[in-house]
Amino acid sequence: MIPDGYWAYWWRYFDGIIAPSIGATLRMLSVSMLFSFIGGFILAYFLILYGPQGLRPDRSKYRVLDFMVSSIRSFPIIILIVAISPITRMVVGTTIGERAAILPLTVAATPFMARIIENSLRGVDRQLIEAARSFGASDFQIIMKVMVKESVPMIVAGTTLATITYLAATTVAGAVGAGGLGAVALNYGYQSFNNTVLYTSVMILFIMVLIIQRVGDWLYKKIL
Amino acid sequence: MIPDGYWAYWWRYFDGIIAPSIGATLRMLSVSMLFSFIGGFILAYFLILYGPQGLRPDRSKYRVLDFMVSSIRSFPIIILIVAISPITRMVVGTTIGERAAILPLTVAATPFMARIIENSLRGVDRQLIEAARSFGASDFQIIMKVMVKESVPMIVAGTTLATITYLAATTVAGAVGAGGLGAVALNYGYQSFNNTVLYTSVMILFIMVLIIQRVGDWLYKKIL
Amino acid sequence: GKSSGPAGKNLKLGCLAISERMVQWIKEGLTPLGYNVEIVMFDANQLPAVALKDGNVDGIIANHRQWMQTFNKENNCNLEMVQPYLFRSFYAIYSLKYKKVADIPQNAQIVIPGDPTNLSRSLIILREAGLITLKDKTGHFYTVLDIKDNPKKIKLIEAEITHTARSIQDADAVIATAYHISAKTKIDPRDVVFEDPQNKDYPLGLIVRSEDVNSAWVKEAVKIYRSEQYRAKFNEVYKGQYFLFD
Amino acid sequence: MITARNLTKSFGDTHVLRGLDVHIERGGIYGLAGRSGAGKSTLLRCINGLERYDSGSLIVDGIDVKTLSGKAMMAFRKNIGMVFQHFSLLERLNVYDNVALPLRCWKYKSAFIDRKVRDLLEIVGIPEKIRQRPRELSGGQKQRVAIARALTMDPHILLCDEATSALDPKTSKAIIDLLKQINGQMEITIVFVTHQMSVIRGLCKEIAIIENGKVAVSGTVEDVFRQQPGALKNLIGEGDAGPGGEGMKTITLLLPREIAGPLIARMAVQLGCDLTIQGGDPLLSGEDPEGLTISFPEKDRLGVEGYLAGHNVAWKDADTQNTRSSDRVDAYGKAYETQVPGIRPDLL
Amino acid sequence: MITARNLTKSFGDTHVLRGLDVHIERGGIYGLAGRSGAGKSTLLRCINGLERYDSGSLIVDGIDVKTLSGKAMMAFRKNIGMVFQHFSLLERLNVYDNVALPLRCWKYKSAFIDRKVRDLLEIVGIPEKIRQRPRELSGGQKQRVAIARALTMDPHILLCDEATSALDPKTSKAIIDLLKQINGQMEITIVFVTHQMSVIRGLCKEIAIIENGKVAVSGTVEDVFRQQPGALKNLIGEGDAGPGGEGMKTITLLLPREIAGPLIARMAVQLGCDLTIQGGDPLLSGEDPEGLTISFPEKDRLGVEGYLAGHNVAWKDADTQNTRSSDRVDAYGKAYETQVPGIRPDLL
Ligand SMILES: Nc1ncnc2c1ncn2[C@@H]1O[C@H](COP(=O)(O)OP(=O)(O)OP(=O)(O)O)[C@@H](O)[C@H]1O
Ligand SMILES: Nc1ncnc2c1ncn2[C@@H]1O[C@H](COP(=O)(O)OP(=O)(O)OP(=O)(O)O)[C@@H](O)[C@H]1O
Ligand SMILES: [Mg+2]
Ligand SMILES: [Mg+2]
Repeated sequence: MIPDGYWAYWWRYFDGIIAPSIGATLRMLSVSMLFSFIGGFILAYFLILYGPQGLRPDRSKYRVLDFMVSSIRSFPIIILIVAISPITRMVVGTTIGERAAILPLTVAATPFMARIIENSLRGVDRQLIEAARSFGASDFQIIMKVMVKESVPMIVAGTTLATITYLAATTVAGAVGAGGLGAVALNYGYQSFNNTVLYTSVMILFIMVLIIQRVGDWLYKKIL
Repeated sequence: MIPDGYWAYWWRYFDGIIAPSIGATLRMLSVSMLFSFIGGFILAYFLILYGPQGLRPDRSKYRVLDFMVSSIRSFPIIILIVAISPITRMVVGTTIGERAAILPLTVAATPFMARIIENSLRGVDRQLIEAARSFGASDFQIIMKVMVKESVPMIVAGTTLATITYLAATTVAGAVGAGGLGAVALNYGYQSFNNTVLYTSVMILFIMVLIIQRVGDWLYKKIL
Repeated sequence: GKSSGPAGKNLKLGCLAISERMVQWIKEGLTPLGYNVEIVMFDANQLPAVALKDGNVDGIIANHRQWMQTFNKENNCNLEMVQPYLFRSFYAIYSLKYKKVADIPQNAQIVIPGDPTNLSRSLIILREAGLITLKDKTGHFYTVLDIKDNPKKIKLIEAEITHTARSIQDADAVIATAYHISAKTKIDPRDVVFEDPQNKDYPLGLIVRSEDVNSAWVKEAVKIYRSEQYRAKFNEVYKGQYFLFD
Repeated sequence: MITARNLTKSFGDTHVLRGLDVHIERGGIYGLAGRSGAGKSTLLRCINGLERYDSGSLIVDGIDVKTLSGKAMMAFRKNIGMVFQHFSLLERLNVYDNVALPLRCWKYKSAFIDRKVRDLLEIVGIPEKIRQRPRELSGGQKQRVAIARALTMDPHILLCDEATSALDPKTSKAIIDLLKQINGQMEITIVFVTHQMSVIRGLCKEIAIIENGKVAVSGTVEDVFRQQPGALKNLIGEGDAGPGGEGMKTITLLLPREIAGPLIARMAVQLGCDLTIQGGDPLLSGEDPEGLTISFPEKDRLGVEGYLAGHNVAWKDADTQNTRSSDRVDAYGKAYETQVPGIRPDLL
Repeated sequence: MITARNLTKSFGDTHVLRGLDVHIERGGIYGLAGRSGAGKSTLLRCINGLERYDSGSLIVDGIDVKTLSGKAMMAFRKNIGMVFQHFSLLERLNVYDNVALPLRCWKYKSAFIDRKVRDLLEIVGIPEKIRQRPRELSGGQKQRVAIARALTMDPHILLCDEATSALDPKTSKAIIDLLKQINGQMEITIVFVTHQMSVIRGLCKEIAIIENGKVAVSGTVEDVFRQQPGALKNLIGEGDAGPGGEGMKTITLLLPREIAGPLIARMAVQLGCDLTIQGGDPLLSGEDPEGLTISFPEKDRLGVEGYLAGHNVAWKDADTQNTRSSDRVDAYGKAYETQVPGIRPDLL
């Protein structure tokens, strides 16, 4: 079935184009997820602190945060890339390439992570918060030692979800010359009428999704 | 500051291009979210039923479902559009325009919703499930009347998150000529270097995000 | 067309962001003749062509002829670009830092469009500029895999086509169209480092299914875009960015 | 009705049930007691199949619970109500909907549901909380909702896990009367786990005390409390100072049998208490044991002591080996002579 | 230590506290009782500021709770331990970490924490469960973890919301002894909400009964149980059959005062019980009431009745108005003549 030389042909693309893009994808994804987790966590902390049913409700502060989060989320990611390019240039020194893609990806993923973590924290039983209050825990301690502790499985599941979502989003990073599997699938595969590249990269994306999901599920189960 | 005739210029774009795309966005978003909610719900039902800590754990069935969900999620949405275009043609009769965009959007959002709902349902206290078992509730009833009931706030919050995520994703609908605000921002704004259109559409997207978030929060609070 | 065939004088014309105005003017010309024209805008990729092939639209102004021919081969279809062609774009190497190709240093970063035809075209530009040499083409397009020598060890960055112009500040040089350069930067589009010698080989125009080439509406459309009025409008809007065929 | 044979159940290394045997008759009210962590809740959860047991057999209503699954299990559970130790109410449903839930799952008519739910809430005494969410209820109110929910399906078997622990005495008594009543009217078998001895005595006919994963003692409540086996002492502690201090007291009257016998008989009638004559005290004398050893419920101790003091009778406490009521009594046989005049025949 | 004045608290339309006054002394063990839903938990939660009250004042340790916030509130709460009715343990922490949590929040050294936690778990009797998660514990074990957690900070005030309701009598007694001991050693003020009268009697010095959002009765435990006010009856029900049946019993001896007086005195000594002479029964006669009305703790009823029966004395029950011990007694004054011979002077 498979014509002679197909594997050589396949290998040529795999080795030259797909393989390097796997690394690029993994680097972009892991770095941007790491930073957006941290950023999202901090935002979620304050959303939970000042939120309407929060520990120290503060309408105006919550409004500001909510506004920030919502406004970033309203940018289609490709447009976000352009909108923050002056900042990207300041921070990273360039607006092209892998490193320049990480900042907008992080910025886009941060409010998403913030909502994911906020939603998880909101699910914590209020009686536990009261119990912590009863022995004089500070708001910081209540969030960190009670709410976060109790919702770790939820946060893990949410982070798994977010990671897979942003794996697909790294495709957009191709726009700023960052490469990545999604961009390869799009440019070298789909647009070049090259099904070999297209399906190989989608297959690799699929394997990545599976691995992320499995790792997430394993962590969830282990941690539960 | 603002040059003479700017508002006339602005109005020309707004009236001719942006305003119609608001309707398109809302239609695509609401229809695809509705269907993906239904689809996601059904998938989540079976994920929870057959999942490792589920009501009737079944490794092989769960594998199949997990596989389906993960595989769809591994497609960058633009590639998904192409991959399912034969199906789109069969179902919708065309592969371009608003109606043709809804199917791939729905397909892309369904596994996302499935995970969101699955994660929410997983958070339900096992003691409640036991209580339902104790009076002879069926698995279907346990999921519908206990787990879903108890996690409605979580599901509402998750759906809010998903809706905002897919509001941005309707941008991709531009690829199949479906219009929408994201596509306007991208094509008339970004690609045409027209900042007026770009920021006007982003502003409208932002207002939509705010409204979705507010409605979601209000529902959450009301329902809690 | 199948359902909304031109016989019924209902037309759907596809365009991209860059060609929207051109199609709009055609629409304005066809409407008084009793045609009911709907414009569908696509993102830049092969979907307009697919839509045309499938009969979902009746004509597009989106891709250049070279690409269309590849598309025809890949999809076993017969799209045809109506002659005379409408316009051509202007590709060149631009830079804020360097005036001549020879100035481009070792290890320079050059941003090029990442979509396959423009990537292929850019590689040829670079070859013509003497920066690289290429092997024989293996597929439809040249890819970075086809680079044979790269004496200056130039680093090619494949970006989205509009982003090449946007990133001119950050790169040593970019390959972009005059359209993008003049829209995004203050550079005079004629102020090039190296002009693409193939510019004339990439005509753009109205693409239709081959069976429609001689249909009445196409004839009307050609008449419209060849009219002085149309050309005047075109030159006013796209002056120095796109060039009409005479 | 419910028969467990050699039932075992472990959670990992924790061997909770280690060969438990118990037999619960249809229509009885059966008390289960045992130290905290003894496995009472686990046993209840095995009975309605919420927990799988490891080995042995557990036959409920003629069916081995282990063999059930799917629809059969659901139908089986339909007839078994359970009040959970932690109430397990749905946070997002109000009281009405919580109680109605089992009925809704079994697709009863809504008019029927409405009447049933309102009746039950009336009975458990919280009709005014009908629209409240569990979070707005006090602990006892939640417990009453849980009780109402367990009763909705008119179960044949009712499993109560400390179902009155959060209730004040009066409410608790009302619930117990209710359980007694439905037990009497409808032949419901009730298994009642509790730490409150007074509840066991007031409600149950039979009782089992679980110790080390086995039934250490079982039998009728009177027998168990009369015999006061070691397991009971382990449960309620030595002495009678403990909360709900209960148990049996054994004393020997320091009187010749011919006098002691009628005195005891008379005392039993006059005090209306459950005296058991155990015979002569083997410790007291050699060949011909004199005196009579009696035992009676701890709660009647003061009555008996009062009666004996009133008759100037000396006695000996079996637990403490102290003699009472006469300073001069040092050995049996010398004491009673001084006592006999104190016992006027007309008082016997 | 804790003084509430005219405290009110509503949840929407539910007026829970309606002008409650209570004063709790430093170093005392104060019992709070009341029907289910009376507002006991709400009062406790007001005391440590978990719930804001609507009006009135609540002074704890000289500070009005309402004025506290932020750091001051935290420092205030540090000294107040609370055992929640629902335990409120963190599901994802094991027993050790749950108990250690308050100490960790207050940044104690880990060696100190380790010793403290292990000691406390030893004391509450679940050292072997140290690595278990709450879901793997029985109800009583969870409650003990909650107790241990409340004690970690060596609080000055300990608020216990039904802290022994899930425990077997022996464990319960051990916990009560522990509380008594730390109360004695460290002058901790303990407020103990419970439905178990035996716990109140065994543990508390003073008690308040909450009814209709107010303190209906308060005072020392002996006084309250002796006087048996209406609030107590409301709580534990009429009669004595109820669980933990407690209270005071009042009867009138149908004897001339000159005989009744010495008989009562003698009886009190012999039974070792707390008899109170209330005087003549105003209902019995007109000008010169004869006979003596006495009251005594419910628990001594059988002893008294036995003693009286032993002496062939007739009496009248204040609650039921029945006369006892003599069929022929139809009116006071005619009955006692037949009784007097039964009361031998040497027995008085
Ligand atoms: N899921 C579990 N995993 C591990 N151990 C468990 C689990 N469930 C219960 N146990 C252990 O089994 C033993 C019995 O628990 P069970 O709940 O049956 O006790 P119980 O008799 O009801 O006690 P209590 O009176 O305190 O409620 C306890 O030691 C408990 O720690
Ligand atoms: N958050 C709330 N919203 C509305 N009502 C409430 C809320 N919390 C408590 N209540 C009501 O306040 C009353 C007092 O509740 P509380 O928990 O203080 O009772 P309690 O005396 O502790 O009763 P129990 O002995 O049953 O625990 C109850 O009627 C309860 O329904
Ligand atoms: Mg239990
Ligand atoms: Mg309470």
